[in-house]
Amino acid sequence: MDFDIKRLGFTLLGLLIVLNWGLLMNAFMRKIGARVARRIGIPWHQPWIDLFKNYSIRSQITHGLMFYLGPIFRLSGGVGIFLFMPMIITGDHWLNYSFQGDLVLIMYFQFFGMLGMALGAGEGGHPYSAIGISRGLSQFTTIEVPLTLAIISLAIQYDTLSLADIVRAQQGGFMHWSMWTNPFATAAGMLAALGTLGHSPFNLVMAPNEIPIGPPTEYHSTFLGVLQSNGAILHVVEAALFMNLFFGGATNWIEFIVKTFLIYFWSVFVGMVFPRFRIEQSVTWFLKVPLVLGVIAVVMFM
Amino acid sequence: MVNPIHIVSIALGVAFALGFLGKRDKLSLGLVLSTLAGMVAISAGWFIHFLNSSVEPLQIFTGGFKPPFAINLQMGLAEATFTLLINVAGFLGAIYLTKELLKTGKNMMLIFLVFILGLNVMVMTRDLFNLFVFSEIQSIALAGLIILDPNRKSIPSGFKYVIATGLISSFLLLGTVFAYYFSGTLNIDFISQASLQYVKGGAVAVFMVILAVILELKPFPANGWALDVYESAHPGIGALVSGIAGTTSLFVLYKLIPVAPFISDILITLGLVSFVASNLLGLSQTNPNRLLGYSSIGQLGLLSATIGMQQLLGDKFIFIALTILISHFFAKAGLFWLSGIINRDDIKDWAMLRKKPILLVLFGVFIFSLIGFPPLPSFFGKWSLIMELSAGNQYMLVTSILIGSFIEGIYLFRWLGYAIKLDFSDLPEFKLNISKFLPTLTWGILLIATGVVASAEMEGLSGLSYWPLIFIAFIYLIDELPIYIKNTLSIAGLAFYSWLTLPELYYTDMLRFIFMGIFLIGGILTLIAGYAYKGKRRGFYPVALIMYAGLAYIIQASTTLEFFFGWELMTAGSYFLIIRGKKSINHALSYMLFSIGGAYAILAGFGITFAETQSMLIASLSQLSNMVPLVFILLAIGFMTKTASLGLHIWLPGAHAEAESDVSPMVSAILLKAGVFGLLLLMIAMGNNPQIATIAYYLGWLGALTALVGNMAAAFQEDAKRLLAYSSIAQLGYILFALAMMSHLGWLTAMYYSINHFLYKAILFLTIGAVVLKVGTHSMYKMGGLIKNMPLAFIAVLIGIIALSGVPPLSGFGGKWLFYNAVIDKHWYFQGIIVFFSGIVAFLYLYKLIYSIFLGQLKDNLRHVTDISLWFAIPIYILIIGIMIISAKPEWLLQPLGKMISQWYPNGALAWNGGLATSTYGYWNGNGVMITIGIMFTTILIWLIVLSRKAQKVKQFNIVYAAEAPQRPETTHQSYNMYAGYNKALGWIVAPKITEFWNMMSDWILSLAHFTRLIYNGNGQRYLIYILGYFVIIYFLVF
Amino acid sequence: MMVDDKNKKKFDNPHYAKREVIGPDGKSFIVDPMNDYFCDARPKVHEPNIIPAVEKFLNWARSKSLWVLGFGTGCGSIEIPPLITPRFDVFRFGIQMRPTPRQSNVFIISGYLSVKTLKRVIRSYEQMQNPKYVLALGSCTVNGGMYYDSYNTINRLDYYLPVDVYIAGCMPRPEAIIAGFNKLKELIREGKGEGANLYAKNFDWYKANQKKIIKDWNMPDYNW
Amino acid sequence: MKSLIDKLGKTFDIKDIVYQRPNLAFVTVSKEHVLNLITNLLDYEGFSHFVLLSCVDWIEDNAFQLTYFLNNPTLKIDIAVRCFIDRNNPTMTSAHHLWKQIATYQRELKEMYGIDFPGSPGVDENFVLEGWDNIPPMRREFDTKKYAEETFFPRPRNKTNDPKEYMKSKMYPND
Amino acid sequence: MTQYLSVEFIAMLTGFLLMVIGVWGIISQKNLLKIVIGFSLFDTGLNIVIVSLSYVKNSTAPILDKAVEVSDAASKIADPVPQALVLTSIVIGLGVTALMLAYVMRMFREKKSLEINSYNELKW
Repeated sequence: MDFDIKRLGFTLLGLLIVLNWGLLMNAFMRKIGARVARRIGIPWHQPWIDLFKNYSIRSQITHGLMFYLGPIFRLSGGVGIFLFMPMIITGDHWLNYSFQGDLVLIMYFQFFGMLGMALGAGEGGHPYSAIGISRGLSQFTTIEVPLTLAIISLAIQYDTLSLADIVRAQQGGFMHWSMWTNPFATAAGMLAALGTLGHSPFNLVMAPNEIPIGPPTEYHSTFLGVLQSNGAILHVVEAALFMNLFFGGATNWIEFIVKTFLIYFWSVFVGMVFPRFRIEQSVTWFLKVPLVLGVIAVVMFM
Repeated sequence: MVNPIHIVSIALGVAFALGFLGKRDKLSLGLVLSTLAGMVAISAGWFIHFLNSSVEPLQIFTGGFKPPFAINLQMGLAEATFTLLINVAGFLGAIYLTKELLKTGKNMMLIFLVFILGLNVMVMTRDLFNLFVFSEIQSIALAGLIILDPNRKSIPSGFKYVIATGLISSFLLLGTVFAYYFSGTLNIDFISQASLQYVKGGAVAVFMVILAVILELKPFPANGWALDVYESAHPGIGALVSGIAGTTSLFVLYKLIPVAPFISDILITLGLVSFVASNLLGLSQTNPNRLLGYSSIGQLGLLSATIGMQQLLGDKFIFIALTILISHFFAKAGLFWLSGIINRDDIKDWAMLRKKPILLVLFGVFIFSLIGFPPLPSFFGKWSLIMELSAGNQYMLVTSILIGSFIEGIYLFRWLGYAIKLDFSDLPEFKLNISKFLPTLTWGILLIATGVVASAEMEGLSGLSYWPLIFIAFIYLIDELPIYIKNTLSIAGLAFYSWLTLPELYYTDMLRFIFMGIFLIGGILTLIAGYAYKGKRRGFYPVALIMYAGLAYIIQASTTLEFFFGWELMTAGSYFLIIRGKKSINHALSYMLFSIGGAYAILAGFGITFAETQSMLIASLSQLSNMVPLVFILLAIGFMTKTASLGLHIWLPGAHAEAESDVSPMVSAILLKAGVFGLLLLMIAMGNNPQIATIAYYLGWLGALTALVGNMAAAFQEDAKRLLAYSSIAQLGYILFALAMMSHLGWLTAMYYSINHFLYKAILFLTIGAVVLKVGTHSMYKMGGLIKNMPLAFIAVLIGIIALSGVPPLSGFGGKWLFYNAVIDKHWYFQGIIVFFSGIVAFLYLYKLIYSIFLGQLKDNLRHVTDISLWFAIPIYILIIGIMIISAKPEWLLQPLGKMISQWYPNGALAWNGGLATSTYGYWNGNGVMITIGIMFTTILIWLIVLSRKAQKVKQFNIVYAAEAPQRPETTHQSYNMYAGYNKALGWIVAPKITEFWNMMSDWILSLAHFTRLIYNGNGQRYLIYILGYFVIIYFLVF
Repeated sequence: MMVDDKNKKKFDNPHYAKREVIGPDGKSFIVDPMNDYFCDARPKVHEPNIIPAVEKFLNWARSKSLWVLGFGTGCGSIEIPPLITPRFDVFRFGIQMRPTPRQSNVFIISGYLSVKTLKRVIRSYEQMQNPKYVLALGSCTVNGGMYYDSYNTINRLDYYLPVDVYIAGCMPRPEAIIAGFNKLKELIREGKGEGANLYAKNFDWYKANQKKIIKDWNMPDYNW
Repeated sequence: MKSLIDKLGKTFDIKDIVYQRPNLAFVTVSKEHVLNLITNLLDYEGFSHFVLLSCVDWIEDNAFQLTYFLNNPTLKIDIAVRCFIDRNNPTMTSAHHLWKQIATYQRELKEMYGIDFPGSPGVDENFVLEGWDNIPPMRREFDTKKYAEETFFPRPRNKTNDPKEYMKSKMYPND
Repeated sequence: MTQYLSVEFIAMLTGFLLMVIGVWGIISQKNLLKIVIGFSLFDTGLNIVIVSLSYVKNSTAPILDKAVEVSDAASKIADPVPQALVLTSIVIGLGVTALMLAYVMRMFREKKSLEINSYNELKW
């Protein structure tokens, strides 16, 4: 692998943009939530302040090595997905390191962070962490079913598993997007997105009221800061994944921001309306309508 | 050469002389023994004589006339063989009965001598009436011998015996007389020349004769009298009845077949009915002698059926009949003798054998001989039998023989399991009498020796070297030495064999190289862990090496016989490995039953192949044109019993979970690959056939469902090893799925998975096994928080689960990537979805595994546990290095694999550009991903260390616990029933329907057995009615 | 009536008593939960950042991001939920509720504290990370309020925990609480919100006061 | 109600009958007969619901008064059985075999008044107080103010005002 | 018709009749001794059948002396072989019967019962 300083520079810049956009997007979403509840809500810069605050906490405790490594795995997972995902399709600058692996790599790299985080939280020894993780893993198994169906449908449609190629195939106008050319896959994928982005009704993992915020119960200060940074990046990157798959990707940062915002807003919007599912409800939910949509999507292109 | 008539004369002379000896019992016994020895010598002399030269049989004319005017005896190779068998058995039987004979005095010795004499004459005579006379003499003598051990039971059973045989011989006499009436002669040869079956009335006469002989063979259901004798008589007598009297009757039957050739067809039916039904009845027996009686009757049924098949089997008839007969002869007598040594009324008490381990070994040899495992003679006999029958398209016969053998396997292995596993501390000590032990031992040795001789007779077995088996025998002989010597020798043996075979295979056959590598290198690595054990570990190394030898034979086999030989050897070895586990008696039994069933399916498949191609080469599978789907299904089922595909998987979890710590990886990571190898061979050979595509399609579905159910079930386990066992089932489901795709990428995936599964499952099983050794429990919820005590084990498990789950950057991801590409390439989307879904379900159990054991709360009693043994850590870390290499440089593995698979599937290969693999759909750079992730991970790690380097290290109860503190680690560790919600949602998928199905099957069979055996109500009269009824029914069936 | 020995209650938690257990290798050993299961290190004083400008910036961030531990200790906790309703909406000021003390900075002692609750309060306070602030609500925390003569309710909170802001009233209305938060923010920005360091500095004094009334002290001296 | 009391009066020595409401009566029996009476009420009169067990400290009479409050859910009537026990030797027979939940009341009384109920499950365990090592706090000889002043670091008061005087001076300074 | 009235036919018929009676006795009688008697009858019947087979009308005993010349022996004498056989058969039948009676004796000594139904402990 040739070392390419220019690519590294652009990638880091992209990471910075994504991080800040993620924080801002989080603020927007919470603001929207507040407005729905007829509150004013947080100031738009609150996420940055929280991040600074958390990094500025003076004391930390650690439960052991894996506890320490957990957030690192988590952030590596988030950043890794970013690295292997093309952000802006035009030109070569914002494709990051997507030439090293395709869609399958991204799909499975999601687990890197989850697994590391689960291990770290597990070493914390808190029963709530384990409960949260068991719920998260349970839910994730079925979320992946419609998502995989949608992806396979796209792979058949575009005859490739390369994300960049999928995006390129959608260029050339609004009507070329998978959303129009493959509406069932889009529907299945976007329903799966509800689960992936982890808002209500699929937020049983964190469930602040019954198992105080689930896996990260024991995480605080800098560890929490790392997790927050990851959350910001991951939300954008996952929205970008759906954008690339179904909504024609992005040709510039403005388009990127608008599209990721709307995709993320979709999950927030649903979350505002629906209460939280119980675990067996959320597990089986993905095996109902989204599964059928995914099957139709695959059958259409078989 | 001594005239064979002197066998009769000296026996008679001594018998009369005994009367003059008065009370001198010891002298009498000496005389009897030397007489028997003399008889042995005479028959042995003739045996050697006939063996060396193809001379005409000797005819002896008593009274100087030729037949039909006088009785004539014949001494040919067959007669010499049988008299030799009879006399040797008689001699050893007398030695065995020394004590009893001395106690009862010289009258009994006289009777014993007369009994042997009668049998000898029955073999030699060519005169029908003479046959009747000596069979009566023999029965009367036997009736006397039955009360050698006079107890309340033996007397009534003797009475039943006398009236039943009396009735039967009356038929014989009647038939004889009428045969004489119609043919004017009593000589068998003349009668057969007279073709009485075409004479009205003559047919009835010979029918009566032949049926009387058949009835002497105790066919089901007219055999209640014989069973009682088996049960009640002294086992030494039982051995004679079952071993030599039965053998003699068989020979007589063989001799008389020309007289009534029309009986052959019905004889096959009668024999097989007897075979299947007796074995079925054996299922519900607990008395060892009666059980052996049922088994005897079954074997006699099989043998008489074989005699009936004389025409079908052609040249092979003698070989087949003789090998099966000899197996029966030695094994049954040996088992009866063992029963006499133990002298217990319940087969569960046979655990007593373990007090004298050599007896257990003999027991095992006898049992394996009855079932037909290599290298014992009946293996070759059954193989040839099936081959020849298939060649004659006698599939019904093949099926019923296999079913009967399978049922026989059920109770024999149940019995063996009892002997090996049940607690024997309550059972009394017993003294091993040399006079009882010597005959048994001789029989065991002779059995193995005849097996070796038989193997030399087989065609298609030339490729196998016996050196590994000799090496194993040597390891067995030094079983008393400490463990490190045996372990080192075993490793050296495997290493030597690897050195011998692997380099050569690398250049000639990549496929075999890879599997040989998995088997042998894997064997070496798992054996290294054996150094961690203390003491002698008796019996472990021979059986482990037998398994490895079997695996190596499978790889090296070029003919189906060699393959099957290796397959059965491996099954036997792994059975003993599995049964060594603590609670594995039932699991080992179910493993064995599935294995036997699978092996018989394979046997049938090979048989059909042989029938068409007349070739034993494995390659001949590809030349098959008829019945391809049937052969494919049979063989696939056989192999899938080893890969534990859904439906055939129920033996696996228990067997793997209860096995010893270093045995689990052997049977999971290594043994299961034998099934994969078999499937690969099968598909390579038959894959081109268009009829296979449909079957492969269903196999694909089966693989996908296996993966789903296996993973789902693993998520709900509380036992760490059981969890891994279910995981193995699922992983083998992936492999089956990938194989069934029958495309380049599919097979690449399968091969990649096979190697990877070997690596990580060996790591996981070894590590968990080592942890289990340290913490003393399998239950995960009883562990927890061990990361601080066992960092080495934790890292190993971490690497193992990352590799298994398919998370980049470790090697498992390669498998997933290949899978996606293969599935899309093959258009198997929905099966693919199930496989991916199950792949994600795998996260559930993987997390549960690592969390419940290493994370969470450390328990009180495990606070001072230390890290896993170094001897386990060494192979584990070698395997980890392997995983790391494959992860960083996947092209080193995938490129040669791709090249190999291109032989069969040239289309759809991956394109390589350095480390970047490109398929039709996607691309993947394992090397680059590894570096990228490594750099990123390190950067973030450094950043966090800079930020929180001063973090306070706290202990396990320093957690936020709703303003309280935890009270006990046990109540704080969230592990038991971890996925309760998931179970509620999707647990129905893993409801144990399949286990229920098999349980229902076994219940049915057992109740059928119980129901059928009610016909033996103990009333002697009823048994006579059965005899008459049998006679009448067969009469109407024949005429 | 004096308490005789027979009636004297055992204060030790039986789960934390030393016990003999048998390991898997058959050797028995003693487990002392208080030492083996809990970290007993003393709290450290964490000095502010040596660069004043940085510390000023960080204090500003801290004051703008006050995460409140959701732990209602007394009747005053009923006044806290209104804070997050549309009417008062403290999110505007960077104040939000956190369910775990690990991630919280502000501990609102909402009203009277029984001795029994005080023990839990101390544990939760010590599990919070430095810097941390205490907001004492209602007259009960000032001088015991209407429970000044109760045998089971403390009078002054500042003997047990370093209090940053007292908010008087029985109970104070949400507006008063917001005012208290504003005061707290001022203090933090001025660099005076060093309660955690104060607690670490005067650890022995606080501990002595706490132990004086908590008779069954069955936890380590500092709950990490 | 009255008929019931009369009926009971034939068997038990009932004193001080108070008809509080049409469906509530207080009766007093001697310490020894309490258990017999409430067993009778439970077994024959249908008072299946145990409501509460409370105690009053009559320090002047040197006695504790225990009240067993029972309810008959079918007739919807209540009866409260009282008894006096010696304050110097406060021991009472446990009734946990009749209703399990009585054990909890008895534990409370043990903690708050020091009344012992031998054999009652968990009677010696903490009920509300943790680590209380003084005399039981609900006994009237326990001076709670003194205890609080000694224990809880009372904040020194700057100035005390009598509310009546203070308000008067504030609102009607001229009077 | 005449053939059915011949001696050998009547002998054979008698023999078979005795055999049938014997078998009936063996399978229907519950008394051990009666079973043995049944067997004995069966045996006797069998022997009569054998003898009847060798009967040749108007022939002499198979003894080669002055009365029968060697040359026409085949046509003059009865078949000697079944006679030899029947002797052996009788001896053997006697032996078997004796053995049975010995067994019956021991069984009776054991249980004081001659009922065959009381000797069915061994079953299944």
